[in-house]
Amino acid sequence: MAKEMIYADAIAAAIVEEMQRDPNVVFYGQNMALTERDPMLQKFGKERVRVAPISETAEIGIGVGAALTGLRPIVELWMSEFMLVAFDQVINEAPRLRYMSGGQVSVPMVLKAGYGFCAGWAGQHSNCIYHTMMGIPGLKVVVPSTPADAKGLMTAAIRDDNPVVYLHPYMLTLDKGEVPDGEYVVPIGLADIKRTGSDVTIVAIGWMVKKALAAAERLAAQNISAEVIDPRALAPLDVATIVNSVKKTGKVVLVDQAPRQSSAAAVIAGEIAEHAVGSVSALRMVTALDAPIPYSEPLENYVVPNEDKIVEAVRSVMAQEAVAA
Amino acid sequence: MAKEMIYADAIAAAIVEEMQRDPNVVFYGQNMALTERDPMLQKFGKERVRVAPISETAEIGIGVGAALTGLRPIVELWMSEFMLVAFDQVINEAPRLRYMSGGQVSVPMVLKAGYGFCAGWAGQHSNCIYHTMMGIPGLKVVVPSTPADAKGLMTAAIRDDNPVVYLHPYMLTLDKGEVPDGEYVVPIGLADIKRTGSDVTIVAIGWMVKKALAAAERLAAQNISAEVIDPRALAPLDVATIVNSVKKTGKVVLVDQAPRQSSAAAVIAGEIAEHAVGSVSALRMVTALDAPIPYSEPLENYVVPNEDKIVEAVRSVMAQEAVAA
Amino acid sequence: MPHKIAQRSAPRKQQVRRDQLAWMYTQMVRIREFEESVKRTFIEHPGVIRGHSHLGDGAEASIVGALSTRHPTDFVMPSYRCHGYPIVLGTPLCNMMAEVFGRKDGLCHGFGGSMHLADPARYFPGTSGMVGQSIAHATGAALTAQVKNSGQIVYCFFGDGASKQGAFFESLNMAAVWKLPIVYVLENNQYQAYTHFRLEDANAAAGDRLSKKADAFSMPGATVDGTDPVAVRTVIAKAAKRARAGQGPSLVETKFYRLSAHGNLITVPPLPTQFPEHEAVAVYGNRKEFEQWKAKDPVKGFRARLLKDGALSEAAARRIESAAHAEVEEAVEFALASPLPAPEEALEYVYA
Amino acid sequence: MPHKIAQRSAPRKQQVRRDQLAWMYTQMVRIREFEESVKRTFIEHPGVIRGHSHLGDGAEASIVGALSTRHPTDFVMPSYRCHGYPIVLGTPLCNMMAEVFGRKDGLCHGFGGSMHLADPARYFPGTSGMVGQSIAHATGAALTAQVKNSGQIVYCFFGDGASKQGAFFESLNMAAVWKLPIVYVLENNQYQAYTHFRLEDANAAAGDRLSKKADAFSMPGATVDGTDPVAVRTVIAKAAKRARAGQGPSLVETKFYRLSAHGNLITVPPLPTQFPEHEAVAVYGNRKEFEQWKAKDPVKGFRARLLKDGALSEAAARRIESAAHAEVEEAVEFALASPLPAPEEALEYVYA
Ligand SMILES: Cc1ncc(C[n+]2csc(CCOP(=O)(O)OP(=O)(O)O)c2C)c(N)n1
Ligand SMILES: Cc1ncc(C[n+]2csc(CCOP(=O)(O)OP(=O)(O)O)c2C)c(N)n1
Ligand SMILES: [Mg+2]
Ligand SMILES: [Mg+2]
Repeated sequence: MAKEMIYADAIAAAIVEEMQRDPNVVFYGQNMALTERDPMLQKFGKERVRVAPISETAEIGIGVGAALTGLRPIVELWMSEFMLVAFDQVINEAPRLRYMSGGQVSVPMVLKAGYGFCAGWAGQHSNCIYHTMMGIPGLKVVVPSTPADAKGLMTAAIRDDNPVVYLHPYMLTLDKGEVPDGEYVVPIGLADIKRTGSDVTIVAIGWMVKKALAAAERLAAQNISAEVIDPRALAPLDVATIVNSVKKTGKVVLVDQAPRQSSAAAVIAGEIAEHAVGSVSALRMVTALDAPIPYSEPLENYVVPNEDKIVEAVRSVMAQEAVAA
Repeated sequence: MAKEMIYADAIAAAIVEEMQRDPNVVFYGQNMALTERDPMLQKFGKERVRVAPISETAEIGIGVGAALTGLRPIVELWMSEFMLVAFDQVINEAPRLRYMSGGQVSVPMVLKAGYGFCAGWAGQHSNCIYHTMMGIPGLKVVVPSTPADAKGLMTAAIRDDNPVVYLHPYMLTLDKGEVPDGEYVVPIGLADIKRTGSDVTIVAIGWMVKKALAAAERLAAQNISAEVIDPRALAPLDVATIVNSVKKTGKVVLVDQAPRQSSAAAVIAGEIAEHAVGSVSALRMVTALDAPIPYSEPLENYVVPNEDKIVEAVRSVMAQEAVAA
Repeated sequence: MPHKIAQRSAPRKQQVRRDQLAWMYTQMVRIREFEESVKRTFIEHPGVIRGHSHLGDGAEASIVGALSTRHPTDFVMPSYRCHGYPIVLGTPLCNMMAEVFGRKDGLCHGFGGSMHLADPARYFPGTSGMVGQSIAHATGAALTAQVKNSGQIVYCFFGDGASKQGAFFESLNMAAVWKLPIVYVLENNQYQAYTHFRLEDANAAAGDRLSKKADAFSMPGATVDGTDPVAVRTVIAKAAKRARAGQGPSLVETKFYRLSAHGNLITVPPLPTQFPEHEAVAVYGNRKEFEQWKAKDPVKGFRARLLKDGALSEAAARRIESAAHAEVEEAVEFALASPLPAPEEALEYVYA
Repeated sequence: MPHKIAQRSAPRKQQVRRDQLAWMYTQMVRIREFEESVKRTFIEHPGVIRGHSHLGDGAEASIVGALSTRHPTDFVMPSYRCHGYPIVLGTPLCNMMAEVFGRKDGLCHGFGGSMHLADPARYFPGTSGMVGQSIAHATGAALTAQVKNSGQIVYCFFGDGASKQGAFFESLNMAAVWKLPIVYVLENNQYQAYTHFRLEDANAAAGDRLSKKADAFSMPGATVDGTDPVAVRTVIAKAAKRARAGQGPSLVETKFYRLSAHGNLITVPPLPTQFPEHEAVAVYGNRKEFEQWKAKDPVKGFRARLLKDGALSEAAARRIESAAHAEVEEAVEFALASPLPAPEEALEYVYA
């Protein structure tokens, strides 16, 4: 059984359920739980649900220390860029402490943040910084693109004994989708084939999954059958699912909201190059253009990838000759 | 004319020459210029050469503000990980302010840091974090691998009107090499073919260039002719030089001291996949294994790439069949 | 006669010349008019302003009082809540409004928007949207002034919330050690977005003033009524004098009240957005607090005082107000008429 | 009889029981022996210790005085200069030394080394090599104690240099607002690597004590002679009591002198490394400063006082010293005999 849920509500539901399940889960961040009427505060009390000052280094660092000593903190960071003032905690503390201790400790923690808010917030608030957190041994990164994944990955993230960066695309906040009833866990590290197809493999992340699916719909009308894969986790990355699809189709389009060389798409393209170079006849990346995000709408629209650009890229790879089998 | 110089001295020479040339260049950082006997202090005075507290956010942020208003600061950060506590300043302030102002201001600044010190410093001090700074529009990143490049790229970095992250591999600190006399500028964004070859293209970065050249020497004895390319700048990345070589050889080995999915190698592999997929029959990445850097020597040696692994990777790509022309 | 008495009972106030008082009132009104116009735009021209806009209504006395001590080449470096400052510096309102509307004739050609105004020619080099980070930038501008021995000082404005960010502490320590010419103005508008400052500040939680943080840097710290531009001017003048004399930085807390909500509602496009009720009401249900502070509106308060002190006539006040109103109306018209930038321009200005 | 007089003239000192004084001296000696042995290893067994090692000689009174107030399950969270603390907690020296030597029997199986000792079973969850960051971690441990209502408190140790890092300020503010059970011990050993603290600290530059930073959080702040373990104990006891009572954090500056250089020389392998001369001499040419503080050696000073006060006999002192010496010698032997980890083990422990 499943019910329709809003993306944001699906995240919240997972947090509530896990906090009910495990008293060690605590939840804090800026501008939350401000009055006694706050529903989370009412449910879980002021020890477990807190408002924090604008102190990301302390907020995340406190999360690390709390996780080291027996809690499972969820830190609400709002926009992913706000992590940057505390980035040592994210990539050089949380994921290293277990290893440096020779396995004696662990850091079960969730860093929750939205990203990629293309809504006129200009150069510093609209970015995709996930590439900075990929490939950091010890750190997991998830980017759910549907309400169901949002719930299932949040549940998995809270239960994971490692630090998990949970990034939700702000542009999907109000999207609706079916979410399975009751406990629902999506394993971290498993890509999802959001649409099967045979002519071309489209790998897309977060908000771009929605755009890729819309593009695939348009392409289907043109008799091009696109397979759309959502990695869901950027770390660990499910290279096998992607490579298998690529070997089947021989054509690849990678869609990423980040600028080209700071995209997950580039890393995925690299994996494809190593694992399937002989099977691929054409590969294209559809990413943001190489500029910060500008404020004004026509500028912003120009920089960010969209459905048209995806359709165009697919058509261009289809135009290339297939690899001789 | 050229003379032999130590890598570290080549950097210092560039800084001294540029400070002599331009009174707007200032230089500060932790644990430097501590007494009146300090030679830089004696040369340039206590206004332009300063010691800073352990406050990277302020150190870099002050650099940004000083650059905005007419100075050209060089911030000595020592180890590149120390930037992480101030990472917003590095990737979300310095490279964005010009764009957000609609081109009214610029941020000419050099962030100097060593990296990848594989000498038993364990999990937090030995990393390669350059992937986090690649592909950030507005930001340049250079990684010189020889004393000549060290000098020429430092000169270029100081003269550049954009923020430049200057990363020097600590393991090369005492290496010697010929450095052209007098003013010497290496343009930022131009790869260098450190050795020409016809059978395989090896792209290597920083300390790995040295290892790749040694591997190429060994391979030559086995009749394999390896071309070794050093991108020198990771942003902007000279994709054309790499792709041209790859189209010639059809075989690629990418060597990077960082873990696979947080490496520049992965991004370069992605570019090759898009631009030359039809010309490449085999591509391998030789990177650090997916673990933080451990303390103990055998562990550290195991994780980090070395000459043997490069030779082995080259032999494995050579074993793969060539693409039908 | 009454003039003399006033002089004796409140000597400080009378040090401000009449024309300066009028100038101060003019600037305060111009800021207020601008901000109210921005706020109205969300209703009158929905969709024209995107992203997140932060208004300075309530901050007028702090901004103008502080900047009334400024010398012509001193730097001014505020946060993303930045409309008020360039208004005082003489930046044309039409280009400011055009920037807020994302137009080609905007100060930043539509690249920055409300949060990122910049007018470097008027010593306002730009802002950061990341809380607290511009405190370090401002400190860097002070380094420039010191190294170049230019005689400039820096006015650095930031919020109560920002004073909980590492950048604040690190910058003030460095400025003190290096004796940089800078005045740190902690604009305590009592809220960090939705959070009342008592909930997040250890000084406040203990009933202390926020300027006590200056002790951590052995730096002068003062708190002043931020609804009174003359009081602000007096305290800032001292700090500015100290900075100009090469004696280093000071921290001044100007305490006032933000009169609008933190910013317009955060919505996912194409959902419309506009300014919600103030957090005191919307979040805390505390209408009383809001009304009490509204009664202390710095613009109205200053007007009443100037009239009472005879420093300004009712007619002069009206002239100032209608001129400001007309200026802002004109700015809106200009901005609405200005074209949007062409898409391809997005690739300009990435590198210098 | 002399006992009674002493009690009256210095009542606090006599609150410490004789056996506790002996325990304190023992721990101080064990720390000193361990650190001297680590230092000698660079000469006696070159290449065995890699990377960067930081010694606690000079800090013994601060460490032991503070931890003498600890209850058995309280957390201890120092920086990378971390050898002294687990010694007091009872961590076997042989596993500690094996870790410093990178061996399989090391506390962390050779994964962490000198900078990253960890013994979570003894409430020492590990350290960070990034200056100041562990202050936030320690604060998080205090959050755990508070949420679990476990009665634990946290002893958080960090350097004078670290108190210039944003993490310090942000953490102390949050701890104060949340009233977390933690004692912040600012170990002012007067140097941040090569830099004398006067060159980088605004309080120090103004001739103030560093504990004045506590004002920024309306938190108790005290400075104590960090060469006197009993004085440290007294001040920390008060802070610990406050933390246990749920009244929140305190900041205590223990002022002493690092007796060795910051760390062993930084060299590119395979160049050998060992401890250089102290920075006072090597960098500043100030041998006098160094000698003056050497004369205030906390271990020697405490010994002399205990003997003078009759709290310890010469024979008992010698017994303590030779036991510590033997224990450390044994640790070295153990560590040298312990195998290096197998290369492939490097892929363990990455994920939990
Ligand atoms: C590093 C960082 N964290 C969080 C935010 C989100 N944020 C934007 S404005 C704001 C409130 C700032 O409050 P204050 O400093 O008091 O300034 P005010 O808005 O009241 O002028 C917050 C939390 C941000 N922009 N940057
Ligand atoms: C964020 C960061 N910046 C710089 C360094 C380099 N560093 C290591 S130890 C040290 C000195 C720290 O001094 P202090 O806090 O006084 O502690 P002490 O070493 O004296 O115990 C510095 C600058 C670092 N490890 N981390
Ligand atoms: Mg505020
Ligand atoms: Mg120190």
